[in-house]
Amino acid sequence: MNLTVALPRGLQLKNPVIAASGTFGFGPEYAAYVDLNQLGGVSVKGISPEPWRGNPPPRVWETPAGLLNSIGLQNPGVQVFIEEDLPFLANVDTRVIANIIGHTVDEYRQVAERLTAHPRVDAFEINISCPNIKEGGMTFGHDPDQAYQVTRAVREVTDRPLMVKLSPNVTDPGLIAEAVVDAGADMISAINTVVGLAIDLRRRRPALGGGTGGLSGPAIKPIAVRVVYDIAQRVSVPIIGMGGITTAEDVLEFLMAGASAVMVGTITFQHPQRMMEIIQDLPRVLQEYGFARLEEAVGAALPGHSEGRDFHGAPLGRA
Amino acid sequence: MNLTVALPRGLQLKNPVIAASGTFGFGPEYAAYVDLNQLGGVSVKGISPEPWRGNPPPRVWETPAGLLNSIGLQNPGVQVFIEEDLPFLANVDTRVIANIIGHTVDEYRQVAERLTAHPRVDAFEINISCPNIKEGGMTFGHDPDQAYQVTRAVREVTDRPLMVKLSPNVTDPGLIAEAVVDAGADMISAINTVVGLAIDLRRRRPALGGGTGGLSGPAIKPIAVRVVYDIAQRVSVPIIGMGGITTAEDVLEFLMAGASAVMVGTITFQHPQRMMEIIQDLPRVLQEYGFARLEEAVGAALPGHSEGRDFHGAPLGRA
Amino acid sequence: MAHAFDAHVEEVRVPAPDHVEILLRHEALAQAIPGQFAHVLTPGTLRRPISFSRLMPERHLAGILFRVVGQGTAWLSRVEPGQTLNLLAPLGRGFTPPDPDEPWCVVGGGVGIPPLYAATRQWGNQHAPAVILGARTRQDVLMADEFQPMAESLTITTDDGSWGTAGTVLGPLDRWLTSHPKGTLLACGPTGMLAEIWRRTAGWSGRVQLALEQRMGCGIGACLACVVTAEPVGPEGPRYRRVCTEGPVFAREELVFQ
Amino acid sequence: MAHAFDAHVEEVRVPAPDHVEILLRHEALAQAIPGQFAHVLTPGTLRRPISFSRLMPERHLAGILFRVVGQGTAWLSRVEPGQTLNLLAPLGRGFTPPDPDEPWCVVGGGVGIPPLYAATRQWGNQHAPAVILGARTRQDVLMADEFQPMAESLTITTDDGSWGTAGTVLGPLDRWLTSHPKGTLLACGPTGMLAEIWRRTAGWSGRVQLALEQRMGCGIGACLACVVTAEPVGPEGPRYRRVCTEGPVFAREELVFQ
Ligand SMILES: Cc1cc2nc3c(=O)[nH]c(=O)nc-3n(C[C@H](O)[C@H](O)[C@H](O)COP(=O)(O)OP(=O)(O)OC[C@H]3O[C@@H](n4cnc5c(N)ncnc54)[C@H](O)[C@@H]3O)c2cc1C
Ligand SMILES: Cc1cc2nc3c(=O)[nH]c(=O)nc-3n(C[C@H](O)[C@H](O)[C@H](O)COP(=O)(O)OP(=O)(O)OC[C@H]3O[C@@H](n4cnc5c(N)ncnc54)[C@H](O)[C@@H]3O)c2cc1C
Ligand SMILES: Cc1cc2nc3c(=O)[nH]c(=O)nc-3n(C[C@H](O)[C@H](O)[C@H](O)COP(=O)(O)O)c2cc1C
Ligand SMILES: Cc1cc2nc3c(=O)[nH]c(=O)nc-3n(C[C@H](O)[C@H](O)[C@H](O)COP(=O)(O)O)c2cc1C
Ligand code: FES
Ligand code: FES
Repeated sequence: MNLTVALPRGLQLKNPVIAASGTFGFGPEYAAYVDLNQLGGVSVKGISPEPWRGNPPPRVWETPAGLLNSIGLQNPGVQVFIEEDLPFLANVDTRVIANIIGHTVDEYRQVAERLTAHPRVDAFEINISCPNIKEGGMTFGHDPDQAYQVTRAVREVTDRPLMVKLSPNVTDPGLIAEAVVDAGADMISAINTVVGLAIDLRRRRPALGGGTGGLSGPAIKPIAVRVVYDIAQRVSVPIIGMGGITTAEDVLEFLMAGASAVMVGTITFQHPQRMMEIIQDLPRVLQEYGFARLEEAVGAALPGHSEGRDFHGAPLGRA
Repeated sequence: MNLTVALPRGLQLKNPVIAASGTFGFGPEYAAYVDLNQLGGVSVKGISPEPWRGNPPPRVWETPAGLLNSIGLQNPGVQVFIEEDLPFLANVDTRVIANIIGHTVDEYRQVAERLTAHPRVDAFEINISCPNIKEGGMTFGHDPDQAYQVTRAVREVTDRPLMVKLSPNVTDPGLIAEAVVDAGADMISAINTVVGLAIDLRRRRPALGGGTGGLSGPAIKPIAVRVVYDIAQRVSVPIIGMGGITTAEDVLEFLMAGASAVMVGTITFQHPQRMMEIIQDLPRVLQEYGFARLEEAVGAALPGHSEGRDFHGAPLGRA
Repeated sequence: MAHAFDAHVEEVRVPAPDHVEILLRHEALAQAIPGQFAHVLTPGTLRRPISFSRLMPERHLAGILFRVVGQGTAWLSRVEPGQTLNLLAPLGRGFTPPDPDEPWCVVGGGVGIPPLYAATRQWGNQHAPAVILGARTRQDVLMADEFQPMAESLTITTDDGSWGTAGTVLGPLDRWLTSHPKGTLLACGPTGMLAEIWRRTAGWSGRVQLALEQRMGCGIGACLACVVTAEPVGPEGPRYRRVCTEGPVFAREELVFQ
Repeated sequence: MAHAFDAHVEEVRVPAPDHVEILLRHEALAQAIPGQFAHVLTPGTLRRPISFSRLMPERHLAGILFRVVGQGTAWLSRVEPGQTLNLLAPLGRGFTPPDPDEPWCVVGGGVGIPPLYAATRQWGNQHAPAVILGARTRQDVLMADEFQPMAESLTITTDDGSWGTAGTVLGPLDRWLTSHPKGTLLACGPTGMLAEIWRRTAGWSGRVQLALEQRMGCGIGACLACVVTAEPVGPEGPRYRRVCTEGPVFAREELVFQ
């Protein structure tokens, strides 16, 4: 089965499975375990204009079917990325998505401007879950106006394919989706982590050095599917879905909810080879659920699409 | 160890473990499995002025470490509750919390007014996760003004202890907490379920008859603890914490985050007797983590409280 | 006080591919009635409801027979004799015994067959029922050998004709209804099959009992998860009734299929 | 390409109450160096990092020895010979071998002892180290018998004085440092102990290697979870370095404890 995915501005993926930002380093780290050439794409760790130090450890904490992290977007800055990481990626045949971060609108713009000069960057993903230091730490992604401004600023300096990654921690993610599409985003990726907190009972303190953390993993899958399903009905750009994917069936769930491709994060820590297994399983799973082509599955569970049929071809009704 | 909890307006609990609304019926259903007299309290299924029919089935769906439900607040209405359920509760020695719901401010007021006449109702819990039909279905709990109005309306007709149950599905739950405390709430309960969606791959449709559902169970515990920890720093009224509690250690986590008592929901479906086991375990667990009294644990992980000490009495520092 | 109790796994059988029957022992199981179910603890967040496939109250034994369809039943299929399973049981409203002076018929589809076997064992000794069993293919026809000696007649249908008549149970059932104007009909199987039986028995003057399935939470009537559409039909539509406590067995008159 | 691989469980021992040593076999383990670790698959969402307690490269064997502290190690303690464990291994930077012409000392606390035993087996044969082992109580002193024949001297301390000197490893260590102005010190144990050793060795002219712990995500350098504070110290404070790939073993000079 042909698994290629055609996205806006000529962004073509071999298959719909992309390594999620922050869980896959800059590419080389997992190269010993994963054949990067087999992946649909790699979204690298968030990149800022200057190095970011990140949060004090501990930075991860296990929760039921989930993981809390507070890495704090530690990264060596765009210059080091260009000098040390892009050259490695030059020899890899997959789509490279630069995930960009900043504390001000201008910082986002700077990173995008620097990286647009490099043809190896195939697309941009704006992470708007950063605190806006000018606005007293309020997160860009929590306010449609700020989300619009960041997207607009990046759009002005690049004609590369551009996606904006939504935070689920708002009353109405669809509102943010509409704002960033208005500002020129070609795609939406969703979701980033859900804000959570765990307490270290012995230390009587938040378990993570940064206090609150971002919840990822299977625990958040229903939240992620809900956000994708919701924004798919609010905007008409392609969606890259993610949150708790561990199997090809999970990928299909996101596709049916309206995603054109997916990103896979936390499960890689346990099973470095799982993304490759998912890619291998996907044709079988699509067929098992009655899809002859990948695109048929996209949005199949949205209102207006016909219901599934059972093994006997009869429509599956409700009791 | 004395486990009693003293809450505002003379609401005294035997212990901090209350059955969560919607997971424990109106009391008699679990009476064959649980000695209701041992519980700190029972929050009954949400009660509206007239019967509510609820959502089409299926109404529950399992997710990783979680449960999605879309019961749709089916209930027989306040009249039937008074006639058929309150008499049973009259013979039970635990605190009865009436969880009230409505589609308009006036409907909330009506239920509170009717039930205030009944001394067996020890306290009210306002569920503001209902759609406001006058405002086109927007949920009361998503807007500080509407949350204020509902709380105010109920406060005007009752001097019984009053808690408002917060939805986690907003950008800033602390804002809603402040509004309802301004409106006269004596306590906050948190959290209600997190909006999620699952897709039935075979039917190619949302798995639940109601489409989206509410996520509960261990999966949401980090989200719930975060909300409790956050609002504990924003308002000074007692908090009843809940979301994914399955053990006495989980109860302690909520207490340390700032809760004075807790509610236990989803785990009861698997283990009807778990609430009683938790109550039994709690003194041992409090002691194990160095608390001589229950109240010492309340808020112990909040900023300003001293850090825990290790087994040797030395403060536990960070690496 | 009732309990969630640990029942001993006495025996594990594989009556058909992908199907497992587990024989359980606990004194509380001696109270069970055909048509009732056990809410079985498995990993995950919910228990799994499974009907009794056979009851041997003197020995405190009860069987559950299930098809392996997902994680819960896959886990159950790996249980071994000597282990225990945690149950809430017996739950729900079982079948009402057939009138001994009238003919009766049991119609089962797929994993709807086992509870009817329990009913046939219980009430069929002196008074053999007509038995109609349907399944997708030959391999999925459950318990036919065990029904044989207790059945007044045994009719098998398979969707693909690999055993018995090709087609569904509805054809043989129509014939039985026509030739038996009175009597008792017990049916259990896929919801689509039960809805069709509900429609076809509209004018029949016997008593019809249908055993339904629905996704469950608590299993004991508290959460209102497991509802099906029932009489009376009001302006908003039918009312909802709980399979776990008001069913799984409903009289035809109580239900509404749309 | 490296793999997450299934290693065979050869042997499971209980060297002390609540402690388990598992001997694993896989050819990839022949490459391991003392101080390196395996990232072990357990139920849950993260693997568990555990250092090698002994290495037998000719036989493709490696041991891991852990204290049962939570769900992951509890699950591991129930593993049986004949099963497999899925590992990412060997990971991280191990110890640098001690200079054969200089004295060396290993200082271990609690579950920091096993990796030092692996080092002593590897390099202590011709060149016995001074061994200082500390634990809370007598029961928690690990591997003392096994160190005995390979140690130039063996000093044991327990917090409660139930075996050896009452107190911590720091007293005996101070004496060894004073009497050995040059040499190599390998230390592993609780972070508080390592921080104290880091401070006390400030003026010492030998080489100090400290094996650190930190909560880990990936274990292979990608997620930046497992950081500790290291040189250089900038205006914002020390920089963060990864235990999983830049450690677990760090030279004293690389680290900053605050
Ligand atoms: C009263 C009653 C009696 C039943 N008796 C039998 C029986 O005798 N033999 C048998 O094979 N099956 C029976 N079922 C169906 C059985 O409960 C499901 O097949 C089983 O729960 C599937 O679990 P799973 O984890 O393998 O599947 P999954 O699909 O992974 O389960 C996911 C969730 O959906 C629920 N679920 C899935 N299918 C059904 C279903 N058909 N009905 C209700 N809930 C479902 C599960 O309980 C679980 O909560 C009965 C159902 C009910 C309600
Ligand atoms: C490089 C390295 C080597 C180690 N070597 C050993 C060893 O040889 N023997 C031994 O007994 N222990 C060792 N540990 C500690 C060991 O990893 C933890 O005790 C173990 O992960 C606890 O898992 P759990 O599920 O039982 O505990 P839980 O507390 O339930 O674990 C919850 C989470 O916290 C993590 N965690 C808990 N304690 C630690 C810790 N001390 N360090 C890092 N992560 C932790 C777990 O990995 C898991 O992700 C080592 C740790 C590191 C980083
Ligand atoms: C350790 C860790 C670090 C992450 N760092 C980033 C990041 O730098 N930028 C970003 O956009 N998302 C980051 N994420 C979020 C993931 O890309 C993804 O949105 C989220 O984890 C949900 O997917 P998953 O459940 O498959 O992990 C991070 C997630 C984890 C677990
Ligand atoms: C099946 C079900 C029904 C619920 N019904 C209600 C309700 O009627 N009113 C309400 O305030 N909360 C309701 N809740 C939410 C619970 O009271 C609780 O806030 C939530 O489930 C989180 O706790 P838990 O994880 O322990 O279940 C319901 C939850 C479940 C699972
Ligand atoms: S399953 Fe809870 S009411 Fe039936
Ligand atoms: S654990 Fe991921 S970088 Fe070390």
